[in-house]
Amino acid sequence: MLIIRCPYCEANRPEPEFRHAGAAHIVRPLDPSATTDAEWAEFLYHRDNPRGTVAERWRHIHGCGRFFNALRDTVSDRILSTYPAGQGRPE
Amino acid sequence: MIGASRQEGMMQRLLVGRMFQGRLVPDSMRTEAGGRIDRARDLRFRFDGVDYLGCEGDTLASALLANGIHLVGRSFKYHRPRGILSAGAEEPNALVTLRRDGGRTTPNLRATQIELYEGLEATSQNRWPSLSTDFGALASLAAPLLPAGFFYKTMLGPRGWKLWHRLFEPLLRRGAGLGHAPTQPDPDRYARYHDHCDVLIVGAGPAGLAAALAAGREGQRVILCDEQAEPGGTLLTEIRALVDGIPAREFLARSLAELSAMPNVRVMPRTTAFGLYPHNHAGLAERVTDHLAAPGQDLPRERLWQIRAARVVLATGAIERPLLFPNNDRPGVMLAGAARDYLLRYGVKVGNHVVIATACDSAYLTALDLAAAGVEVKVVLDLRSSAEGPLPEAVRKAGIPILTGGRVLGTHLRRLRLDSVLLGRADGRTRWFDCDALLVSNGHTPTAHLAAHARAPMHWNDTWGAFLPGSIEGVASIGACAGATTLAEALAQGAALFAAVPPPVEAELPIAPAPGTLQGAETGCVFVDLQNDVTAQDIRMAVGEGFRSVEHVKRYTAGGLGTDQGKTGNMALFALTAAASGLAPAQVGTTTFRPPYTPVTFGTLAGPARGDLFDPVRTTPLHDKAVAEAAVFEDVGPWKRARYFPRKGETMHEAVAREVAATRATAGMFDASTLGKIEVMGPDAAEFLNRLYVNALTGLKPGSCRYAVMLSEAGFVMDDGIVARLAENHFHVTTTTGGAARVLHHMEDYRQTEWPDLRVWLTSTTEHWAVIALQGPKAREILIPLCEADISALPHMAVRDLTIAGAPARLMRVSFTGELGFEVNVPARHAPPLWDALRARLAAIGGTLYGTEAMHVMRAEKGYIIIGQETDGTVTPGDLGLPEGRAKPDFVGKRSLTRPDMLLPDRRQLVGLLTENPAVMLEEGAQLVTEASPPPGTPALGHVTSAYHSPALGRSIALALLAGGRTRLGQRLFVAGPRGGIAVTVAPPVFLDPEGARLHG
Amino acid sequence: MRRFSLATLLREALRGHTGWAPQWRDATPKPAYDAIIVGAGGHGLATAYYLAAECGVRNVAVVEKGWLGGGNTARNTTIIRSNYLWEESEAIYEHSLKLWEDLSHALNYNTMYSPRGVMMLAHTVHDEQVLKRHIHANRLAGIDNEWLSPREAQEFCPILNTDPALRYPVLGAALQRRGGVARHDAVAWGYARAASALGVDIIQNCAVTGIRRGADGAVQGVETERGFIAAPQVGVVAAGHTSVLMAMAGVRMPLESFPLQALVSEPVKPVMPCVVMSNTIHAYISQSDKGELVIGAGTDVYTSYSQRGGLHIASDTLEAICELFPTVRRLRMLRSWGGIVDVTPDRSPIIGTTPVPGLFVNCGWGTGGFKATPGSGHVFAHTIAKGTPHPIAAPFALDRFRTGRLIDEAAAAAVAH
Amino acid sequence: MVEIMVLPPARRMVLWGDTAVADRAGAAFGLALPHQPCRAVEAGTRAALWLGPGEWLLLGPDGDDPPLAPALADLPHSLVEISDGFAALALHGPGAARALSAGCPLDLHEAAFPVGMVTRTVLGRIGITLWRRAAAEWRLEVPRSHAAYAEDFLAEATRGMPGF
Ligand SMILES: Cc1cc2nc3c(=O)[nH]c(=O)nc-3n(C[C@H](O)[C@H](O)[C@H](O)COP(=O)(O)OP(=O)(O)OC[C@H]3O[C@@H](n4cnc5c(N)ncnc54)[C@H](O)[C@@H]3O)c2cc1C
Ligand SMILES: NC(=O)c1ccc[n+]([C@@H]2O[C@H](COP(=O)([O-])OP(=O)(O)OC[C@H]3O[C@@H](n4cnc5c(N)ncnc54)[C@H](O)[C@@H]3O)[C@@H](O)[C@H]2O)c1
Ligand SMILES: Cc1cc2nc3c(=O)[nH]c(=O)nc-3n(C[C@H](O)[C@H](O)[C@H](O)COP(=O)(O)O)c2cc1C
Ligand SMILES: [Zn+2]
Repeated sequence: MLIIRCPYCEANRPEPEFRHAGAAHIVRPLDPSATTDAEWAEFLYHRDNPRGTVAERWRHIHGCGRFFNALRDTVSDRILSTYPAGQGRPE
Repeated sequence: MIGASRQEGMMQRLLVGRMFQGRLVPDSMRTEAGGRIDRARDLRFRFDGVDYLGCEGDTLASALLANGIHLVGRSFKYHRPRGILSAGAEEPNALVTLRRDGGRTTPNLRATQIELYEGLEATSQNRWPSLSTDFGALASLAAPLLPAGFFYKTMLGPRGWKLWHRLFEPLLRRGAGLGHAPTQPDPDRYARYHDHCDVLIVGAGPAGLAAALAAGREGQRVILCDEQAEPGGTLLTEIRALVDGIPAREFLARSLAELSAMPNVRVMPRTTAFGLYPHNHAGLAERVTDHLAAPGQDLPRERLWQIRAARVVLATGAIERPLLFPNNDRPGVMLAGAARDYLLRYGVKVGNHVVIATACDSAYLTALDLAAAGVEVKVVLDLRSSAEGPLPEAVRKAGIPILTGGRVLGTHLRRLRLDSVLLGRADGRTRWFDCDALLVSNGHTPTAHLAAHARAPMHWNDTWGAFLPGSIEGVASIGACAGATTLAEALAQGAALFAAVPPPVEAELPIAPAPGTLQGAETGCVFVDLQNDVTAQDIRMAVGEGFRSVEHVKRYTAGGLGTDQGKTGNMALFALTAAASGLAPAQVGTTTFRPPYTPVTFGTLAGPARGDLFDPVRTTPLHDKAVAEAAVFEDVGPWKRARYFPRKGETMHEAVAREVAATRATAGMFDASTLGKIEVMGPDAAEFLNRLYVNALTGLKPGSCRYAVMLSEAGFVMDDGIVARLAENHFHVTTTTGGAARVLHHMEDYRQTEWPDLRVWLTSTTEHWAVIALQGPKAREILIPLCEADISALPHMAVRDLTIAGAPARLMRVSFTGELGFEVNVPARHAPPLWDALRARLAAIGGTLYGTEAMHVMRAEKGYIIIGQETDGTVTPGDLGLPEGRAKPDFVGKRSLTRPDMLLPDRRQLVGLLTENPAVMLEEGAQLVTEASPPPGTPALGHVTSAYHSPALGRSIALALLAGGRTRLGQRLFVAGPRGGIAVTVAPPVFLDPEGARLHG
Repeated sequence: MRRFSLATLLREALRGHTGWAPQWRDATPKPAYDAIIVGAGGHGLATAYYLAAECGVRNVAVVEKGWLGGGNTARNTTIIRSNYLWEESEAIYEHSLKLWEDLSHALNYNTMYSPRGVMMLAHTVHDEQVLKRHIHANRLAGIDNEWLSPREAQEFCPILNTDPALRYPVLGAALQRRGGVARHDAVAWGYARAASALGVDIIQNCAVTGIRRGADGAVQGVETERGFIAAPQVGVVAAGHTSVLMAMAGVRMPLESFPLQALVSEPVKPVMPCVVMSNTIHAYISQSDKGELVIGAGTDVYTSYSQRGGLHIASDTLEAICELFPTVRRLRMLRSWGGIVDVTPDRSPIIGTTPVPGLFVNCGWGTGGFKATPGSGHVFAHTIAKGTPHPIAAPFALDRFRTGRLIDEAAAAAVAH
Repeated sequence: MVEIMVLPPARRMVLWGDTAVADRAGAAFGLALPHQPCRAVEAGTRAALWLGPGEWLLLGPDGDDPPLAPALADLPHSLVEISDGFAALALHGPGAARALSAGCPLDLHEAAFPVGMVTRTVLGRIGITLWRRAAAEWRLEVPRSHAAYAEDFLAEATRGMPGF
């Protein structure tokens, strides 16, 4: 059970309050109809799935309800930082 | 301790002894005094049908030893007789089954950890018919044929005979397991709690105590847990040292008193930290009642504590290792430290004439203390080439001979108990020593389990002959488990963590753990894993066969797989693996440590989650009404929904036929409260919904509703419902019962992360509104008089807020039955009275209540889909014949609808099916083919999604997903079945009133 | 390869078991091979075996970063069945099941395949519909799968609680009698031994660190901890680590890696005669021949390569197990562990070619690929040898995520295990 | 040690909007809506609970009808009544936090969960809104159909509960 800092509640909260929502910074094409099938498949399905730092989305569903992003090391499961949705990936 | 009560105890003991016809002299091995047991409180217990006496404070193991019993179990594979090796959690041999009443039977418990209580009843395991006469021991005779992994090489039989499964596996399975699982459900309760602290300290030995005192005095929130009944660890047997100027055991008592007076510190005995999980989340199992003869009514048997600690301090000590020598597994062979524990904690002499063999200094303490208690210590054999220093000197001074550089060469058994040992001296001479116990030590392995769970690095340490845990963020190891060798060091490390000054230690005999010289005997039965009967030869053989990684050796030999997880044996397994492959132990490493540290009861982990607490049951505000009408319920997700309302003697089929017929003839009433409801508000609400649903919603007029379909971004139908526009900026959206949470989450996802610029907000109103569906030609007639507004002209797909039967209601004219119908939303509290009012009017005109089953039939007659029945996550709106939103520029899922596969003509499309024989009902899930008797492997054209008897048509109907279905209308196909195909004709999916005359009536 | 048999065992017993030869050669890498398989799990080893045994490609190396069979092959709950929903899945899992039936003999290694029956429980009307749909589909495909009433289910597994008052009562079950379990480690070892005997080099403790491509984009070989190894054909069979390896070749995969946990109880005398699965309440259980109950738990919600996970995953599963089998509540969890499963969007594997010439991939088996080990290795070997997908593998092409021709077993509510 | 009570029905409204909405609503509601995360503000019989950024739960006695809608009419916002969607439970007594800890993984120590804090969280298998009104007094807002579970869960948690 991870402990995750919600940037909106400004507190560390236990994993059961959250819902994981997949990789972060996957941009939905502005005009999907202009994408090729391959590009659309990239958007829908293809993921970095890195062994190392991943940027991922969480929603504090049993809390403030907000989606936000986290940087997490997928080897140690350590969370390096969390930040609001819409903000770029921190260095 | 000795006094009047002691005398009483002895009197009683004598009485009992006579009662058992003098079969055993009670407590014959109990010392006259000493130990931490309550000698005044005799406890009667039974082992393998024989009654014995022990004392309050005993473990089952100490009580058996006090009665001179060493033989307590049989090993897994060869059924070798086994005794008690240790005094704690590491015990591999002494496993028993405890019986209480009824379902309270527990197998595989370690006698060394079972606290004695009055009436305790234990039986030995894995033997038949008895411990002393065990036919399973015949396996020993075949031992040469049963080396590690023998079954991989044989037991196959001729090809095609399947002899493994038919013959050999059943044979092998007879030997499986140790104890028997209970046959009755467990009547006990289990509890679970979460907790948080600044510092979790595992292990209440000197290191843990020092840390707790320091952290506690600093005001930190501290939890200190110890698996044992009495905290103290090695302090419990520390009889020589002065700590802070007072005897160590007094220091312990004083420390515990101080800790218990601190409100910020909690000391939890009988509590095992069994696992350390990511982010300093620790699992603790507390034994609450197992030590009680009569557990109270309310107390749970065990509690699971899930602790989140800012800092975890591991002070778990070290586990002594046995020596390797031929027949090192005999009852009577015991760890030297355990013998000392039995003496000093339980007042038990493990033998009268003992031999000690050690590769480590600490066993000298055992020699000294046993000798002082009157035990004859015949000799101390030190495997090291010399024995110098204060401890050996003290032993010599006590008149005990020491042999250095020697080896243990064998043991002899008489009446299933060790009676002599063969020692070899450095000069090659050998000699048998008569003895009733052989006490061994091969150094200690730091208890690094929890550190390893947390993925702390492990460093090889030559002095210990073991791996020591390094530290990682938030997790510190201190004391013996981190390599401390003295009491002073252990205390100092504990204090140092919190920058405190440790208490001074005086007059301590130094204890230096021995290096891990593991005597690798070449021949004979040298047991490395006592429980699973893994021998040194098995390990050499495994390595020889190419199993070079310790992980391979473990899996090939089963070494370390037992209930003790190799606590005493694993280091030897690693070292022997290393030796056999010509590597250093550091190169070979360890196998992976995994939770739990010691086994944890399933019930403890499952906690109170049983029955209705297993998963919440959700009921609607009208549930009691349905119960009163004798409804039969079905589970739909977490909800209980009324499936049908049988009248006396009716089958489901009859009830459903009646409900459908009455609804279509007059009117029916249905509890639709489980539907998900979401209030969508804000200036951009229409735009938002328009982007989420396939259907065009921006143009929807206030006061109107529209059926709408929601897709996943992959283009598959995810949910459907009614979108009702109440006002320009205000929508009421319904979802399927099962989809409510999913849809809201999906909407929030897009609202927050894709279109944060839209001014729109979502609020779930699922539970606020109860929904009564009123359907049928007379629905309006029933409703009108209750409405405080004129609804007679309300058209199909209109919505109004108005007062109905005094309740603020949201009325929608919608239909899932194909009839003129309404769904009345009222705040939950108003639902029961409204139900009553409608029920009365309904009864008067011959209407009916109907349940989900009739609802399904009626919607199928109309060709309306059910999410999860006509859809399965692979179905597009086009497949269902629903609008595909082609005119809209974009909506969620639209782009996916133009992927090549989505445009194929052979996609499975929704159709109706009519059996040639109208009486024949199809089975849902049945497969569609072109031939009556297709050969196996024939691809299916589709499958039946729904099948019912249609009262309206007076025949069976079905919906199906069929490849290119809409081009096959009128075709004759077959539904494959075990008794041949059933002929069907493909029809449009709408069976009733395709023009919607009834709907708009 | 020296044949294993009772006679060999007897002979060795007389010699004190000192004459056993290594079951496989612990090879050091040669500079070049005809084909390299990355990952010595069951699938990788099976691929190498079938390449050598059936496709005449013997100059093969299996390169493994740790010890062979130490990935998910070592950590799964060993449930084997073929009663999947879609024809594509039925084909590959049934192909595999047929191979299981003869595998011990083919490899001369007792993989302890035990067709003791896999029972999948229905707890709701919806479950019943879903399971019956499977039964119908399987029957058409010639795959055994039958419906059991609650009473029949209880007869098949006497400790199953079929009390209708349960929170999730057992409304029936789908039973595949040919389904069962096998000894996971033996599968890896048996394939390794047989492949090694045919000349395959199994190179352990040798992580692949790069995939080298030529100017034409085609694969040239792999960089490893022990140097470069050349090969015109490379098959990546690395389960949870597939994304990492494919990224080395510049290919981004439709995969996410999650920790999946399992646990065992202390060993007890046999009480569980078959395999029982409940997808609705997440309980998967069988009993090994040694006596421990083998229980499959769930995945953690987040991606991870840590091979561990949260405590609540195990406790959630045990809640369900104790509800279904109330007599096991007093048994104790002996060990729990995690594996890393690579999950595709449609929960079906990816087998075949990649955009990189010479590079093949076999992955995405997620929570349910152990049962496919022989079949997967078999069709993948043929795919590599021919350069084009084996007909059974063809539907599982990577390209399906572009075309939308998904094989969505999860959507059909059949959680794979 | 713990008393569990079902509280009478209440007026519940969920308000969404920006600061201007909050200010206007506060004026109409008679108390300043909290902007600090996870805080509740009480005045008389009314309370405003921060649920998330720009989202509040407004509580009043049953039948309470503050003039919010007119006050907010010209501002983009969402105001939705959910009175009957929830049931409220009160927990009193020194053991209340321990009872909650059976199903709530939050740190309920007063230092971490002070009086006046409110948050949505979980209790066993359900979601709740948890508000500490005094050191030993908690209010739970539970979805109506989960109320029975919550009560049973807490009752079970208090059986044989440890005294710490
Ligand atoms: C807990 C659990 C329970 C399961 N239960 C079942 C079940 O009941 N039934 C079922 O059918 N399936 C089950 N599965 C799934 C099944 O285990 C897997 O699908 C299957 O074992 C995958 O086999 P594999 O050979 O592809 O992968 P693996 O056995 O994981 O082999 C992949 C190998 O690749 C190696 N590798 C990775 N990176 C590199 C590199 N850079 N260089 C070299 N080598 C590398 C790894 O070390 C590993 O040995 C379960 C899985 C888990 C984790
Ligand atoms: N004889 C030797 O050579 C030798 C070896 C090691 C240590 N020592 C001595 O032991 C002392 C070390 O003290 P210490 O405090 O490090 O260890 P300790 O052995 O005194 O205390 C450890 C305590 O932790 C408990 N424990 C272990 N794992 C646990 C778990 N998972 N959950 C709950 N409780 C658990 C044990 O039951 C024990 O009570 C020193 O005095 C040192 O000299 C001697
Ligand atoms: C089917 C099966 C049965 C197992 N039985 C046991 C067992 O009886 N005892 C044990 O300690 N571990 C058992 N394990 C677990 C392994 O010890 C080990 O945890 C697992 O292979 C994962 O490897 P790791 O823990 O070394 O990472 C079993 C594993 C599987 C897959
Ligand atoms: Zn939050």
